[in-house]
Amino acid sequence: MPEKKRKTPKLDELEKGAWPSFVKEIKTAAEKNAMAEDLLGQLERSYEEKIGHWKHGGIVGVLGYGGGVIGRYSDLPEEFPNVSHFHTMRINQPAGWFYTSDVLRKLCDIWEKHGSGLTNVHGSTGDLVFLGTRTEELEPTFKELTDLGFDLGGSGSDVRTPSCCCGMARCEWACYDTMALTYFLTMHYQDELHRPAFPYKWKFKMSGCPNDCVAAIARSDMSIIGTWRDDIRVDNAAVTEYAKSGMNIERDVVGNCPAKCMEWDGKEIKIDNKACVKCMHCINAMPKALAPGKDRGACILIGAKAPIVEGALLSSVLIPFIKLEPPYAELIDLVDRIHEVWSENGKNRERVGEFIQRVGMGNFLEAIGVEPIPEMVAHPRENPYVFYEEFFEEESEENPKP
Amino acid sequence: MPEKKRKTPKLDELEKGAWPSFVKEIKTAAEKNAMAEDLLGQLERSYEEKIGHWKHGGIVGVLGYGGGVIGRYSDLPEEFPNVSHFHTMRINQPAGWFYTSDVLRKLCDIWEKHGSGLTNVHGSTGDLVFLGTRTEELEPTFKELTDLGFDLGGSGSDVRTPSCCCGMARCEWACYDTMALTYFLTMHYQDELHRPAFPYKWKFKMSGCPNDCVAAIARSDMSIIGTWRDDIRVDNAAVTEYAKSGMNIERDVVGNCPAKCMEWDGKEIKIDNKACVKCMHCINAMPKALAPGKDRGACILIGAKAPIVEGALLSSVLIPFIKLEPPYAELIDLVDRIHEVWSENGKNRERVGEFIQRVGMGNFLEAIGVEPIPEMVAHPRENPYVFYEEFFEEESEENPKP
Amino acid sequence: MPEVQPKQQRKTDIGPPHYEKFLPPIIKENYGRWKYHEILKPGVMVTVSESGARLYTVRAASPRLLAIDKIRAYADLADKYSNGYLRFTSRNNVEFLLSDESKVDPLIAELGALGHPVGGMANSISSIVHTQGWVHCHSAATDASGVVKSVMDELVDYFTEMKLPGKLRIALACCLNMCGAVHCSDIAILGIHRRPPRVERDKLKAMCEIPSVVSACPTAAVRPATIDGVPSVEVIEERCMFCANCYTVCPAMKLNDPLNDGVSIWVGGKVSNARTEPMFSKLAIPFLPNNPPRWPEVTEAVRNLVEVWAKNARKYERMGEWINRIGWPRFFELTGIPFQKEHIDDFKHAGLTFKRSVHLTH
Amino acid sequence: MPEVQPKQQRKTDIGPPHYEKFLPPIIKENYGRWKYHEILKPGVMVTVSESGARLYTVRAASPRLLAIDKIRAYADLADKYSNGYLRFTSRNNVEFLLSDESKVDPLIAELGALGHPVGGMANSISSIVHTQGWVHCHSAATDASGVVKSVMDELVDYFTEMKLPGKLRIALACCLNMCGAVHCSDIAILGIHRRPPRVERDKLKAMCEIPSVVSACPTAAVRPATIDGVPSVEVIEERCMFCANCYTVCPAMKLNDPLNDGVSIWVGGKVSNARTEPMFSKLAIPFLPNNPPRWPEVTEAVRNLVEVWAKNARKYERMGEWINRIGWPRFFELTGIPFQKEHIDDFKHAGLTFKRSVHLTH
Ligand code: SRM
Ligand code: SRM
Ligand code: SRM
Ligand code: SRM
Ligand code: SF4
Ligand code: SF4
Ligand code: SF4
Ligand code: SF4
Ligand code: SF4
Ligand code: SF4
Ligand code: SF4
Ligand code: SF4
Repeated sequence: MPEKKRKTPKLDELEKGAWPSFVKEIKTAAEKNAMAEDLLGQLERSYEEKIGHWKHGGIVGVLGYGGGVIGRYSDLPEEFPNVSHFHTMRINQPAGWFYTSDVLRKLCDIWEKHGSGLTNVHGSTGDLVFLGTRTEELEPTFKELTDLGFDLGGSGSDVRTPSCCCGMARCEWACYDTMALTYFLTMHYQDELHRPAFPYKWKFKMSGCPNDCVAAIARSDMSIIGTWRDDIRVDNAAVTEYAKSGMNIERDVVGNCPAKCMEWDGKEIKIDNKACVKCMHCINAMPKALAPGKDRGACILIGAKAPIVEGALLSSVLIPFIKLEPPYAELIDLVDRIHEVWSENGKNRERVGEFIQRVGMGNFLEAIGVEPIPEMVAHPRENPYVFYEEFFEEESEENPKP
Repeated sequence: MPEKKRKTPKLDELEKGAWPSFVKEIKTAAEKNAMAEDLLGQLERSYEEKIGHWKHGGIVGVLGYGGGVIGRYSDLPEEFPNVSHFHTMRINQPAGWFYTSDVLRKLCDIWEKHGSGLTNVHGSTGDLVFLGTRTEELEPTFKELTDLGFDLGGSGSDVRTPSCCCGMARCEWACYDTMALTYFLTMHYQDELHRPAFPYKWKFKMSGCPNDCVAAIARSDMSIIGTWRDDIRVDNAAVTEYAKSGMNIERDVVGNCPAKCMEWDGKEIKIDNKACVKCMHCINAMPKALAPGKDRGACILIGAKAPIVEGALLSSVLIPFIKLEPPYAELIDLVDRIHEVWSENGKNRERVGEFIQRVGMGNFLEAIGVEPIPEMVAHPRENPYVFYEEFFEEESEENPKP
Repeated sequence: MPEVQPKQQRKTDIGPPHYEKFLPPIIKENYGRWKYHEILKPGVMVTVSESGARLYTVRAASPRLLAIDKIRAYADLADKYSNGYLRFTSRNNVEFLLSDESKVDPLIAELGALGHPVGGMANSISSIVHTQGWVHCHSAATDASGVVKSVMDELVDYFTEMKLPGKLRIALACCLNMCGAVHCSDIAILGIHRRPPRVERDKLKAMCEIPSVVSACPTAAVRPATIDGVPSVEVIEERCMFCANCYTVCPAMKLNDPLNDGVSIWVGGKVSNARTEPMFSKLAIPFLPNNPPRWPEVTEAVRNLVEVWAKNARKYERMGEWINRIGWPRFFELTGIPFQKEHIDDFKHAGLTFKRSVHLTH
Repeated sequence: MPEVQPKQQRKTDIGPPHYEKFLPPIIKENYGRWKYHEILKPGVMVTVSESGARLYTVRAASPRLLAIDKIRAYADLADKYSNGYLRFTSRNNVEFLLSDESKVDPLIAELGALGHPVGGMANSISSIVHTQGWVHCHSAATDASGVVKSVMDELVDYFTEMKLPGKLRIALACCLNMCGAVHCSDIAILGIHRRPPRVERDKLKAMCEIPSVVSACPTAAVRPATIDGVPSVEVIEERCMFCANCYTVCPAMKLNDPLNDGVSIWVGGKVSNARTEPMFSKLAIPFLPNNPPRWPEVTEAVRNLVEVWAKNARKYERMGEWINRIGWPRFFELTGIPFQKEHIDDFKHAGLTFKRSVHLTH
């Protein structure tokens, strides 16, 4: 515990204001923890100099695992010796980020003992992040975590910690059980999660409906988004209630339907469900009156990633509709085929979305044994540069067309 | 004149049917012309063998010109000696493709004497195409053409023959005088048209309004498309006439307005002209009732081309609105700056649209001295890969920001 | 730059004649003063001036490839009906410019007798913009005029009547150079090669520069190779996407091939800004065989596309607008065209063409 | 593959605990049987089951970077108000899961006292998804937590009230790696470098493989060079677009630079499929300086964007939907942001982002 208080005039400014202050959090921790105290000092220095003071992380981790820990070292170790090591541990969160007070306290106790006492709840991928500790603390922390029933999440070229929206636990729109699937995938891919063996990272994200509350389509290599096939369920009495309470149904609901497939005559909503593109808008607007159909499942999309280095990608449709129930055999089979093809042919640091673009979606589909269908494209190709290998084979002189 | 008639069973099939037959045309010519007769023979052969029988053209032309003639030689010269040479001459059409019977007859007489008697009226670029003659006929044909007041059009890496819609000559929607501008540009760039000195071809196309009846936006390096800045002129009495005669104005006119800026109450059309994107639809639908405003001019777009080899391009906005009246000084000045920058920096066989993509629109604008404005883009960049040269200069250590 | 200076008395760089010479008086008088137009019947339009003057246009089909005798026949008709004035359109139809309404019908009759149906205006199919094909080009993967004739024989009623939801523009290009600028057409017919270039070594040696052949290839399928001790090139066939750019710069890289050349069909492009922005055409049918003289597979495919569109599109809806409304899955369903690997883009912007949302019908 | 086999008794690969352990009884009982929800007031929602059961959710702001003491305080509140059950959201807010409506207001009061405002639901601004910044990452071109705190202090009323046209999602990433996945946000704050890497030669020699550094660069700005007889690399500075990919593979290619690092602002992205398809964010402001501790230029820029949107957008219209309706020229006009060269794309798909029609307002 540090003797005299460090001066942090810049950071002190960030204790002011109505939004909860991370500086207060660090200061609270710093009262009892030297790592947190040195973090405060180094951060103040960054604020003065407008530059970070961390070095590239080396490879650190727990025995037998290739991921789950991000190594981090200060580039001012003399001045801030307590953050000379400042590794983070990624702890695989429970699906849906549900906790009890009890388990949270136990997690805190572990981190009080072995780390900085600082956390991220949660990291962008979904892990519970323990922020900052020394290499020698990793193994003891891991031991206590596993004793409590927790394990590390992903990092490096592995399956990253899957995450999902709260789905059926708290949402009426969940078209499949996101938390069950997340738990299942996490357990099924434990080896792939802990031992990086892919060309690059692989992220799964599960959203229960097209609102996509975990932003799966933007940031997961496989995005599993709930949807339905049958008709939207309409309670016209409830629709009328919304109208009475002042909602402009014509302008704000019907007028915003992307499929232009709704009609409202002041009494009844009529939906041409064949044309409906399942966007959720009308349901979002009137949750008491409308609901997704009963024939529910999910759309599987592939390939999202951040921009480095060929530009960002959104996931695109691979399987327009699939029923998702245990034992999820069809899904696992699909994922395994993709992993195999990508692992064998992907270049180092090539995400699956980039891989698909390099080899061509058509070839990729062929390799994983999925039929091309028009649902996979916004529109067919505009350029005439087609690789017609097969045609050429078929019609060689030896075997000319009649 | 050939002695005995050649057998052309395949081509004969194409004399049947209600659409005018090009085979009949060739046969008519073949009655008096040996080149046409051999063309028929070679073409029948192509129909039998499913392959063309022309060789790559060599460089042929008239004295002092680098373009205007496409050299062509048969690869079966023994069998079809009269098409052993079969060059085409591109004759610069009068703007708008207007002719008198008199001048057409004189053109025919020239071609009867010096060529195959076959033509294309017109070629895709817009030239009157004389189809097929021998090298030694080029110069005499050219002499007779110039005596008649005609000249050759473009080919190779030059300004190609400009072309335009009939504009003010026959269309109420022309927002500038397309034919006058086409004539002006053709005359102004005679040297550039006849003596290829650019990295690649350069096409001008002029349409009088956003209907773009010469497909300028799809196939010219500079596309000049008429438009207006003030309010659409509305004759509500005439609108009511259209309504009475059965037009569904709400659904078919208002409902199709891309800017959603029209209202129709059964008596009056109201247009929010600030929001109107000048698409022409409402005017097209009711030509007797609506008309473009009176403050007319054109939008200048740049860079369209066919797909070889980086994919097709549509022209994009360079100058959203310009008044186009003689002496067109502002336009010529702009074109000259573009030609200069492209000629100096373009690669061989690089169209200006490809050039812009290679060097970046921002750099291109800087080089030609045009300010970037948001009208030039469908949307700003989505990727974070910005070349911040200037910023970097500005803030070097020697001259830090305060 | 000209290598030899033209002789003193030789006329050059005179440009085309001024268009005013060829404008009928009614146009000169009302130039820029037209008020509105009306399509009176198929192929006949009146344009009315602020002055009250009325100009009648009669538009007739043309095969574009014309013998001088036919041009003379047009000239005769012009003399008889339109004071010697006529013009051609941006789609190569011929237009007679009449001041006298009573001459319209007799002209139509004579044009009919000559084999040139009148039509192509308003909501109809106009002539097919097309290119040279086997008639004149060394690059052609199919014929142009023959395919056009076959297709238009099938569609001629749509030319002479105005019964379609909107305009339908068809274009044909006989190779990927796309001289017909088919890339923005409601329906495009595009000649394609499907066999990598076979290198003619002697020709190559004689006529081509190896570095420029190599650099012409966008996929780096062509590379320098020494064959039997002579510098030449070789083609990595799996990399070739048949663009023929190597052939354009070097005649020894021939792609033309009777067994593999054929035609692809594209849909949904447009040029006008009416309602929607201009759009590129998209691949509908990757390959149909060259089957001269009448290309039955092609005419049938085009007829089917026209009919399905005509039946399902709303008023004013061009092919591409209609497809955007119903979605591509439904387009393939309605037309019965099988969706294949080839439809999925794998070129530069491929990722942007994938379906990046769950906006789907099920 | 693990290099050393874990000891027999060491537990590995056990995965996370099963979520069921942490679900309150009301959720277990009504799992998958929820019927509808209603937002009762800012940050408070009731979810009603087919069984009639009512689950009250209270959502409070979190800075995400939490000391264990704060987590313990949350635990205490959960014990007091929600039987020990709580969760965190995909935007890092904390949610207490109550069965008893009467406990809602006392909980809100205690959270307020603790400095954690309740809100972020429905048409409000929720917490800013963000990353590590100078707190933990070696790549950061700006801090994360400090910018977020400064911006949210400015916008907190939009969190605690529901007065916006629609949801507004802000995200921050401290470098182009975009761990915050900011590329699809209504407003994105993105740390950027603007100075090419300066090669630290000794480090390079010690820590990096030259070929992998060279191949990491997407613009070929890095090339092998022998300097003072030692193999190294050099950077062609004009080619660098500051992606830091070279730095990711080699610590000797440092881009961090106090004078040139800063922040760019992006707008109009979205993730949900509601109404419109998901969209990428687009560049609004190419550069704002790093001005700690409060980044006034950034907070001001974000505030302006929020206010202009709030004032002009229609109901349900997200930032990008609003801009698509009014057009980018009007967006720049209304926000007063100057349009510059940097806004125009010059990367791979640049041509597709140009305005390829004359659909313009004048
Ligand atoms: C901790 C975390 C940010 C946070 O504060 O929440 C994080 C931190 C880092 N990310 Fe990330 N990423 C984190 C979520 C993401 C996400 C969001 C997501 O997963 O939903 C993305 C965008 C989605 C994606 O994967 O494309 C993301 C895209 C990247 C990238 C770019 C990858 C790409 O293919 O474009 C890199 C660069 C790399 O992999 O070399 C990267 C690299 C890094 C590294 C390891 C830095 C590096 O270059 O080695 C960062 C370590 C920081 C540190 O010192 O703590 N991080 N990273 C997130 C993980 C926490 C967790 O496990 O829950
Ligand atoms: C005659 C004509 C087709 C026709 O039947 O109408 C034609 C014919 C040829 N074009 Fe074309 N192009 C013709 C209009 C076009 C157009 C349309 C236009 O100009 O509006 C285009 C698309 C627009 C464009 O320019 O992008 C066009 C795009 C090409 C290209 C691809 C250029 C590109 O940058 O993508 C080539 C290839 C080349 O330049 O090497 C090409 C090359 C050729 C060559 C010279 C073949 C070659 O590779 O050397 C053809 C000679 C055929 C012959 O033997 O007669 N032709 N060419 C058209 C000119 C007639 C005229 O002068 O009126
Ligand atoms: C004569 C011609 C211009 C010329 O100088 O040669 C012309 C003339 C007229 N066009 Fe056009 N257009 C002509 C080619 C075009 C083209 C170019 C093309 O087809 O390659 C286009 C763009 C087509 C595209 O988008 O792909 C074109 C798109 C239009 C449109 C927009 C149609 C739409 O809904 O997209 C109109 C408006 C309308 O028809 O309501 C239009 C309207 C007109 C009007 C009504 C204008 C007027 O007031 O005189 C003219 C007669 C209409 C008709 O034919 O139905 N014209 N028009 C061209 C006749 C070609 C032909 O023989 O068929
Ligand atoms: C709790 C949470 C899921 C979770 O498991 O953690 C959640 C929960 C709900 N979301 Fe969400 N969404 C959550 C993140 C998201 C995200 C992801 C994100 O922000 O990164 C999105 C995509 C945002 C985007 O498009 O960029 C998201 C897009 C929606 C939408 C679509 C909004 C739109 O108009 O685009 C709805 C529908 C609505 O609000 O009407 C929605 C609706 C809902 C409902 C009403 C669903 C329900 O019936 O329970 C939930 C409460 C609504 C609310 O907060 O207003 N949720 N929601 C997430 C809360 C984050 C937070 O703390 O603020
Ligand atoms: S994604 Fe759908 S199912 Fe999941 S929480 Fe959001 S609205 Fe509910
Ligand atoms: S879900 Fe979307 S597309 Fe379907 S009816 Fe509702 S608003 Fe329309
Ligand atoms: S482009 Fe416009 S002005 Fe020209 S002919 Fe067509 S409709 Fe008339
Ligand atoms: S011109 Fe087009 S955008 Fe303008 S009001 Fe008419 S239909 Fe609408
Ligand atoms: S499209 Fe190709 S084959 Fe046809 S004329 Fe043009 S270059 Fe020749
Ligand atoms: S045809 Fe095109 S892709 Fe094939 S080898 Fe030639 S240049 Fe290369
Ligand atoms: S965005 Fe960049 S700087 Fe920020 S945590 Fe991720 S890798 Fe580090
Ligand atoms: S920052 Fe990116 S562009 Fe610049 S040198 Fe490094 S890898 Fe190349």
